[in-house]
Amino acid sequence: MGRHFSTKFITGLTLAAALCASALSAPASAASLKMAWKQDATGLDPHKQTAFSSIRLLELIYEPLVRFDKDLQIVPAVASSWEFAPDAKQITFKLDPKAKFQDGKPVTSADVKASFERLLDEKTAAAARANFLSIASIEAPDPQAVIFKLSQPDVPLLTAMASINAAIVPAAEITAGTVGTKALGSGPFKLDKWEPNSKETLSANKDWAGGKVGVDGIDISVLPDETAILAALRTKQVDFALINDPLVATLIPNEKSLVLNRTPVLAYHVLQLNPSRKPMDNLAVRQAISCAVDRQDVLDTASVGEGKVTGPLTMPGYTADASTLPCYKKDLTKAKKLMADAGFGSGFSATVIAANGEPATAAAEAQVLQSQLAEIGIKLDIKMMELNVYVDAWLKGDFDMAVALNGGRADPYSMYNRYFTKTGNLQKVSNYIDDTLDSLMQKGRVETDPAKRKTIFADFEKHLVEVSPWIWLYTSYSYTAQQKNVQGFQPTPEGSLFGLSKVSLN
Amino acid sequence: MAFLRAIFSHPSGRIGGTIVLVYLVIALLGVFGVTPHNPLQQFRIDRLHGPSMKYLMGTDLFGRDVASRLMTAIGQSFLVAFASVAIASIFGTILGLTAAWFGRLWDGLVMRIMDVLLAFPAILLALLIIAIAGPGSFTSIAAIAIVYTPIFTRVVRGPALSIKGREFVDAARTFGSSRRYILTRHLLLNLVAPLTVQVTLALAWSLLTEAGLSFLGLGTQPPAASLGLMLADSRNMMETAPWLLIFPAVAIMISILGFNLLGDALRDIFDPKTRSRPA
Amino acid sequence: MISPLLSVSNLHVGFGRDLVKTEIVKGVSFDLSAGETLAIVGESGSGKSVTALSINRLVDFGGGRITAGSIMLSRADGTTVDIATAKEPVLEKIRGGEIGMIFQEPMTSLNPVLSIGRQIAESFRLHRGLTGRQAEAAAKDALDRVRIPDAARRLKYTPNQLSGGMLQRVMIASALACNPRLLIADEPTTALDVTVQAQIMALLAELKRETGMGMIFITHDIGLVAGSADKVMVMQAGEAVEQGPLDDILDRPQHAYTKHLLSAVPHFQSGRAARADFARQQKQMAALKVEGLTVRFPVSGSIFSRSPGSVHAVENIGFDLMPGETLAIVGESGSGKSTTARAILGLVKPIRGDFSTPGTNAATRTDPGVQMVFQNPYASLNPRLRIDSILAEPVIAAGEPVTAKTRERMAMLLKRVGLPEDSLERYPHQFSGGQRQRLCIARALMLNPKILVLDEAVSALDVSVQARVLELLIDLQKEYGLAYLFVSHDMAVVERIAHRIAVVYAGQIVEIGDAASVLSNPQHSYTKRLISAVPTIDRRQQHFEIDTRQIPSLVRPAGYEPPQADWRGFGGDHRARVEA
Amino acid sequence: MTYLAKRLLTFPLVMLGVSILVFVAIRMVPGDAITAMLGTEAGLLTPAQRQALAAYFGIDQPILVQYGHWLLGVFKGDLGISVIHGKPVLGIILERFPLTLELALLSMMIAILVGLPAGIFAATRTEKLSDLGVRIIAMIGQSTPNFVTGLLLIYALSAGFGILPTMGEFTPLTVDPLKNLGQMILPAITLGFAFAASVARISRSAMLDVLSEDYVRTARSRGAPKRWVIWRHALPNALIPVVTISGVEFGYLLGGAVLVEQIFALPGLGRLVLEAILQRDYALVQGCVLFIAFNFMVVNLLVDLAYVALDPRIRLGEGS
Repeated sequence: MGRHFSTKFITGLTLAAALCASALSAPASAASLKMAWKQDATGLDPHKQTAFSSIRLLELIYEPLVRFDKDLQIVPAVASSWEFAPDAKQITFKLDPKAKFQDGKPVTSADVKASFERLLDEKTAAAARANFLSIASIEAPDPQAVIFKLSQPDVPLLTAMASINAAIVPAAEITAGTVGTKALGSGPFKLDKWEPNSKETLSANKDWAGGKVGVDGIDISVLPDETAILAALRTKQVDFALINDPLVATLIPNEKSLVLNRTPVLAYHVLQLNPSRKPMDNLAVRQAISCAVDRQDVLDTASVGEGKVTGPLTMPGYTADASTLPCYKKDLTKAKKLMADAGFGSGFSATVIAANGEPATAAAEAQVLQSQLAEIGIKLDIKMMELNVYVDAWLKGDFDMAVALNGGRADPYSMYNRYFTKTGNLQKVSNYIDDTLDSLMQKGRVETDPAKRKTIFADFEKHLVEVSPWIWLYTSYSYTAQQKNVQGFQPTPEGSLFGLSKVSLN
Repeated sequence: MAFLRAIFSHPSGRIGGTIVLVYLVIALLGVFGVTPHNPLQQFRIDRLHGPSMKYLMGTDLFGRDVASRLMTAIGQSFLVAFASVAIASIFGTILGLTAAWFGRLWDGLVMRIMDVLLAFPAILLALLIIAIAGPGSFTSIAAIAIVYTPIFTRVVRGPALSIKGREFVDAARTFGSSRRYILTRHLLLNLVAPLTVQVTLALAWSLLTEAGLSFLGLGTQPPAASLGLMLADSRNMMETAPWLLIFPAVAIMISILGFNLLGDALRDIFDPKTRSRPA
Repeated sequence: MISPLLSVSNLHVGFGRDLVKTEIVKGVSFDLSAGETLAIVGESGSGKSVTALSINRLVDFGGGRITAGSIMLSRADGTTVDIATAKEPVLEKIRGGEIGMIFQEPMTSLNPVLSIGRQIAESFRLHRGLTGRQAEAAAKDALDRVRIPDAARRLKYTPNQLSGGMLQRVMIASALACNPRLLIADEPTTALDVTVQAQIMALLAELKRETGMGMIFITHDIGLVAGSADKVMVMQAGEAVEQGPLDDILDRPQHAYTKHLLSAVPHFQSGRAARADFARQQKQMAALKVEGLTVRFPVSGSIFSRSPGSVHAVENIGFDLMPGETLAIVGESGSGKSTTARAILGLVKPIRGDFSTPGTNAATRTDPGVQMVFQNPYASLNPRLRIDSILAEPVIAAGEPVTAKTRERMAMLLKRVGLPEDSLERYPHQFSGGQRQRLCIARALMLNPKILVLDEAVSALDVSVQARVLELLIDLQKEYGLAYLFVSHDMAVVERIAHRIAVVYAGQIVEIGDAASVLSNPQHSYTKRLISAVPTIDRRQQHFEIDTRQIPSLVRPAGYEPPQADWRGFGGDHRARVEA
Repeated sequence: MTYLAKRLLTFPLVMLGVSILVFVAIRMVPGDAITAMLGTEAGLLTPAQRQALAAYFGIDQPILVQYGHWLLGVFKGDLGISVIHGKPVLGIILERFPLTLELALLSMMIAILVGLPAGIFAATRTEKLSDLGVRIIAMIGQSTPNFVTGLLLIYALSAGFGILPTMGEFTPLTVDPLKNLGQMILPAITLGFAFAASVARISRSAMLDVLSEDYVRTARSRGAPKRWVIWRHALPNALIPVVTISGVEFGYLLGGAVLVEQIFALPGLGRLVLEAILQRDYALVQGCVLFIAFNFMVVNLLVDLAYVALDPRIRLGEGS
């Protein structure tokens, strides 16, 4: 028996190897944009993926109801128009009649309804569920109209809907349970092939409602480090690339044939403490850490100064002068005193986790923080992990401290409600909440007057920095590099690559 | 003494021996922290400083002194290499010796297990072990030790088998010498030469494997310095700060070269073919 | 005759960097005419092989240089060339074409990965320009010429498929392929059994007669050349101490060294030199009695077939050995003589048979009263142990403490076997082969044994060293009343030391008896053949019969039992097996 | 028992050992089997889903039964499903394998074409300057980790000559041979350098050993010129250890040159294993490791076959 199987197996193997070698993939068409990035997507379910690398890919394939433009203004996507009821407890969307999924079927209100019901279903474990808890019911009076009935006024809801985590997926795929395995969206590009950690092949969606896509497709190569990406750009193997490492990005302008796009982003580099673990449960300890950290030094060292020290609020219109925030000036005396008061005069040991290459500066940040915190007797052990392993630990809140790059939103509420509200779905990650934070968040959510909202969130920010569950460090830039012949790319503060839909090759 | 003289009168032994001695001194200094600067201290104003009188080999991204880090890295790499080779040689010797002596089932079992271990490329087996046990210096030591145990087993078993058939072992049996006496005084004592050669060469491989593992981020963890890690960190700065690449690269090369040269010399010294012998 | 075939004068050969310091050949001169055989006789280190290798300048490839002198060879075309200064292309023509050479070890002298046909054909390709079929046909003829049966088929064999004797014939075939005018034979039979040696010698003699070539025969055994040489040159330490016609050298040696070689060194004298210093007494207790000793080794089968049986290495051997007596077990390689010795020492497990010694220890199955000395003095001492540790080992093994008395005994024995007193602090590699064998004897005597088993104990030694070790053994035997079981293939040595002889053939004793009687009056056909093959000084210009018989295979099917043997007596205790 | 029969017999035995080792190793991963199979996705499972999955994967059964099932699957070419890729493991491996195979072949070509002649050349002029040169270069080649060679090569070429390594999307040989070779040449040289160094060293020493053999002297005594001796007598014998070293080295390369593939951004088998290990895609790790070990053993078997062809002593079963 064994012999029979093994012969068959071996024959199969040789045959397959031969086929493989002879019939490799067909050449990419000339007008495809060749692109490279380092960190590949970790999954295809738009409702679940939180990693930047996944979102960057899914933004090209799926569309939410609305999206942000480069100034963070909300513009139409699947929905062509929308309207809040005067009491802000109902919102009505008109869908774009031209909007079609990539299998040719139109995007209907039923798809929208099904998508949001999937999002709200606890079993889905959707990343952005907390942002949509005010949705009481969803109605689809006709194929082009959707009405969301809200349990209470919710102004940030619309910004939350602009996230790819609220993408519209076909109802049929939800029923079939194939959302995570088959990427079928209504976006400008269709995913033809995905070989994780190796490459993606995208082709232009001819029927895209947003207009004509400038290239025939995008061939994305995953290159294992950014030096390789730089080399690929220099030798013109690649037209367009995503750069994460500021060290590499600063080398791009030296090349005559390359263009660097540098956009400030909402995402923030942060040292997350885990206040559910000792001794980070001690406020004085957290504050001591906050005071001991020299944020500018972290920025200068890890990111060669590419960025800006920030507080929790990174979006235009809400940002405060960072220097006014408590402990934003390194104060070792105060930090040491706080440590002593908390009973940790001789320090303690803790482990900090960081992901390999996500962000590119993670390892460096961890090492700078390690050396800074050593000055007040905190001994940090650095544990570097592969991104998906890291995300797993991060989602479970299984860490003492974590170096992270968290995404920002145009609205403070949708940015932080998942972490710092009592019902936030990432409460497990932040492990910190108090009544002040929760009530300020609720107030901000229902407040419609922009000036008042600004005050509310200024208080929120101040309190958050005061209680220091996390140590906000800085915001950096998103970088893309391209050959001179790539035209029309529009970066956004979210770091989205959606602008690739308008790119053309000369 | 005569042994050392033999090494230093052999051309490649002289070079290899000198290199190894110099590295051993550096490694010891590195392990005990006798370095120009604190290898972990970040001199923030002097980040990415080129080689100078103050920082002989420049500083890295964090403003840490590369020379000092290199010294501790060599210490760290040598620690891993020596520990793993010590383990591998002890286990390999015991297994190879007993396999050769007892033969039959035990020999078959041991050698088949070694065949299984040898069916994996060294770095792959090491990676697999690290995947199971998680990265770190101790795992590196264990992984490298496991990878090289089969080699020692084979290196010991072959000569042990041939010594077992030599007439002085027959003679010992005719006297009724105990098994322990024969195994230690006759077999093991005569295996010292091939073992010494093998240990030297294994140290070279082990340094190489350790560097590879830490280059992949699976060996020594930051901020501790290790040669592979320093190289990995230098990648993004190859153009702006080439000294970060060149010094560790040359340091690895020369250390391995030293052990290889020494191993070659030892092989020549121990080789009966090159030794004059009345016949 | 106008000029000799070869004329060597004042040849000096040095090795390595300092050619003068390491001079191996120091001014050797000789002449050789066509059809003549010159024997160069000497012990190891005498420079005889280097002289031979200089004649076709192969010495260059071993790191040697001819520093002075000339080697004039008259070539087939009538010209004369000085090989000492000839250029490599000329030498390539001469080697194989005009000077053929055969070497000591036929097993290693043929390329293991090439068929013998190709290796013989090589000469034809190189010197006659033959290719393909022609070369192959020529190779077959060459094999026929050295009387290898079934030559066509054997051309495709690789060396490992042939026995040593056959390989030496192949070597001869290849050396003589292009009818060289001179053949250099460097100890061509040393690695072979005595009966095979006789065949090779016969073959060489016959071929020489056929072709009329000149021959230079290098050997350490002056007895061997008595049968074939015309002239003899004796070498010692790089110099030719004496040369002349065969009979002059053998009968009227002038130089002391030649005399020593002729008298002190064992030469076979057909039983005339046998010992007569021991006579068996009635009712004496045997020191060792062996009955029905049988050793078989299973032959491992392949996965596809069952084991084809076993090798009957020793079959039903029995003898007794009296205190003070030497019993020699003689036989050729593979006869089972060493296995017998090893079985008695417990190194191999007999499947059957009794042997009793006065003091066998049931617990360790070893008897401190029986000790062994092995063949290879370089392998039987652990190179990493000091002599005092080596000598202490039997004492430790016997469970006795190593005391000052033990050391006293070590010193005494070392002195007794003729080694310097400081030997105890030295290591084996600091001793010569003969000294090491003395060490082995001393070690064997540490426990004051009754019996010494000497397994080819002097075979690896140079002839003059051999003689001295034999003398020592005889002295020790007389002094301690030791019984010797002396295993050897060398009849000349056996004649010097044995009181009784047992001839072993294919695992069985075929003849046993008083040494003088067996050697002078052999009865069994094998014994006769063996003894007639032994070269001796007495038989000059002997004609050997060409005989291609092979030793029968000892592999027998499982369960096979040989038939009982019948014996016939020939006076005294001389008996031989009755042949079918 | 002949040598080859022995080797053929141990092959399945060792493969079985390898499969047990791999199977057991994966089960030694901290965490339960579901985590081992699903990796990080397991964190999001509900208990009911876990139970269902356990039944699905059969890990609610005794370990021997599990092993049996798995082994049966392996024989059918079913190495499981990769969690990261969402595809059958064997398919993913076979996608990556051509590159690794090509790289291994190219490096071996460089090694044989450079190393062997260099070794023979050095052996025929011992103690001369050219011999010393070959030995020094070979020694350096053998002492430089290939990732160091790669990094230095990239640095030296770009800093010294402004030549940049061609990285980017990998082009298979069948699509554009020139472009493919452009991408493969540097990694192949990097790997080939160390490989050639060991081939040169081993062929030199094997050649020296063989040249001092008695049968070489015999050939010379027949008047064979130097070239004849080297090519017809010495080389066939000296090739035996060279074939061993090349086979072993080639076998290792078939397992993917993890570090070099990483440095030169090549999506080969080595990087696949590394990623699978880092991302804890255990089905993929298991499949890759098994595949690589299988390849390695097959190459070893081929080396044995080559032995048999080269050396009649082995062919005729003298070794036992």
